[in-house]
Amino acid sequence: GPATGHGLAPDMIYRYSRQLLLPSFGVQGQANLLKSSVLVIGAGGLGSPALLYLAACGVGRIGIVDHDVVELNNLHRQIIHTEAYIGKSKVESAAAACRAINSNVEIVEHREAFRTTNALDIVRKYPSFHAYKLPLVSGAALGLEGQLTVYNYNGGPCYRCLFPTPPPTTACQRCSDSGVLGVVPGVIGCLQALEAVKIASAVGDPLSGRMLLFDALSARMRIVKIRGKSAQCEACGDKAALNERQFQEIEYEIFTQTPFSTAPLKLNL
Amino acid sequence: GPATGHGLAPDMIYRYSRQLLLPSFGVQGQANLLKSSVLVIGAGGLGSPALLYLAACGVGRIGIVDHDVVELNNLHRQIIHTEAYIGKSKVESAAAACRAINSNVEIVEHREAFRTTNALDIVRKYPSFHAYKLPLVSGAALGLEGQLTVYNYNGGPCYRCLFPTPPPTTACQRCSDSGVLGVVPGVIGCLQALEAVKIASAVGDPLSGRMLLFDALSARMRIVKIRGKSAQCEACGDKAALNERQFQEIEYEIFTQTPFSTAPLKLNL
Amino acid sequence: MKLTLEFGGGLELLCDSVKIHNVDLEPENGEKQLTMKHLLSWVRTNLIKERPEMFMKGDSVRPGVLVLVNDCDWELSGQLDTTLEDKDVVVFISTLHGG
Amino acid sequence: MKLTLEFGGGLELLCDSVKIHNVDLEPENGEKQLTMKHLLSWVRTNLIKERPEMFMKGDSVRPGVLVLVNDCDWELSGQLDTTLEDKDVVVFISTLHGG
Ligand SMILES: [Zn+2]
Ligand SMILES: [Zn+2]
Repeated sequence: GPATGHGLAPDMIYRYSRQLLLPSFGVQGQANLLKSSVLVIGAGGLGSPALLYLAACGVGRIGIVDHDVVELNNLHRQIIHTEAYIGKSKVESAAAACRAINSNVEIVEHREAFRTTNALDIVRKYPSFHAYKLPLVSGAALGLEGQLTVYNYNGGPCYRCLFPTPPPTTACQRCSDSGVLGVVPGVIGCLQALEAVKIASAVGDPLSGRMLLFDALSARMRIVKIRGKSAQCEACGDKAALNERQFQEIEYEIFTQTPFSTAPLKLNL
Repeated sequence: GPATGHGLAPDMIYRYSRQLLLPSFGVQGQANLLKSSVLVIGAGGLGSPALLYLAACGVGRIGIVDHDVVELNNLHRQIIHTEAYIGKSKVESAAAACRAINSNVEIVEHREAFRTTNALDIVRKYPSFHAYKLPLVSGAALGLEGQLTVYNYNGGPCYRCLFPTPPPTTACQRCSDSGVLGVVPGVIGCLQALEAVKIASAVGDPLSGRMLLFDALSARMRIVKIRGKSAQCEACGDKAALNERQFQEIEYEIFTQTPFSTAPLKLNL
Repeated sequence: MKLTLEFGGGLELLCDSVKIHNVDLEPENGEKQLTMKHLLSWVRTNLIKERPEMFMKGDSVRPGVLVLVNDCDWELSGQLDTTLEDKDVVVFISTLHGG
Repeated sequence: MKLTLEFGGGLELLCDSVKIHNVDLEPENGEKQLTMKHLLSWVRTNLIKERPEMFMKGDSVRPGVLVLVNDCDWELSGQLDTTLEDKDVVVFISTLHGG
């Protein structure tokens, strides 16, 4: 059969048949996906659709990091959580939803905030981890706008290549403090899942060196070309001490009080 | 308080607080949404995210039309359904998921196919129905591509303005027959929900007279300008007999074996 | 005249599954301008490798195919009479259904 | 020289919540070309109505603001030295975080 050597059991062949039928994805893409691990940071507005789609389409192992509990005012946009989970851990709620969709996926629960102090510990739990090769699918949704790009992918820029100087903290609104229309993070979270799937399955051209800008009110969507990797980058450039600095980017985001939201990190590509 | 006269109970003010905070959406947008009705045709790949977001963000009344039962090979993309519902009605499954997210929303279940013979009967169950003013958010996702536009909106074109002659049935692949990557209908379904929310809340510029074309593999997204309403259109033009022909568009889609997927119809705008 | 031609919605399957074609072509003998009518017949001869009836009907595209010149429906620029300029982008896309 | 200036990611709040500005401006006295440096100072004077420190720092934009000239990062065209042409589209966007 077409799955020979790829280790796809008959029920998996049936479950993923619509993806196996795709000439440009097919058995190899699905097999890559089933072997991949993705870490999702935040089970909120972006993480909700991203986690549902990553679990549904067959990522092998999904880590979920979040320290929050579900609140009623999350439910207008965080569609992975139900009223029954109000007051309970977001990670517990999201893990249950992923397992209900796909009992074949391994879900790893990290009920803690993703901070400088534990980032390495969390990521080291994943085998075959190479920090300096860790693609980061970075998305954001606030008000009626969304943004999306992929960092650290195959020679592309890292976050600090793009932003060598930290933005002032006053410039960093967060949707927990300000408004956001429910479905805007839905659009960006789905696009994040798509980019993670493309990286994990080694199919297609990820959105590296490009950024998607989405304006919901006017229904405008533009994809722009951004700068490439900088040889002078303190985090990833020629002179950067990778061993010590591999998590500077993460520290950096924590430093600016703006943790990256859904950040599927592809390990063991 | 800011909600005076809009009938928002305190728990609704808390639930929707992040949307109420948005200056361009606010209390009026939310109040419009809570009074609106949306009919979603198909609880499949596009309907799954669309229904979850429409329920979550506070559409007052949501109808769901589908005659299928949940199958294992739906689950890679139809994220509203869980393994526990395999073999059960998709409408039953989707309605339960919507109610679990938001018990304030009225869900109307139509466990039947949307056909010429019952289309009027289904839609007439909604009060204040004006067929000839029915905006249609039309989306499609197949393989690694998606398309989206809004028909019948505020003087914009209808489906038949754009396609006066039916396409040959051989040209109409369907994702149940061919492949589709799970998260591609996710992106389009979220965008459909967004357009329905904009129409229902009377906020923003819907994607009428424009079409979004999405290519997942290359991460390209373009919004193109399409033709406007045609005075010669058999369905909506000056000489069209509206009373008899108001559902020609629907017949038309059924005729070509390509039922429109998620089609939130905004009633009583 | 350099043009970018793009095929989508399944039409790329008629041209060896290649979505983007960068081509260079000139007006027909005796004509000053290159029209969409000429481009369609050139595409049919040079790019379409199978099932041409899925691309054209008569001297235009088959029903269900949208034609976009620089991101605008060709209905707005004169359909077959649309004149093309250097660096124009022409998209042929078959409309999808379902999901 | 006609330019389209767009503000996003919250920067529009500094210009009366208007996202798109169609403007017409000429090079400074004695200069032949209009540069991004001149445009920035023109924007600060003419469009920014409040909190200019959220838009500029020194003679450039503040950290965290992306500048795009015709959909390309201005880093690729020379930043402040980028020269502008008629009908160019310049986007100023503050990067968002969270969701
Ligand atoms: Zn770097
Ligand atoms: Zn019409």
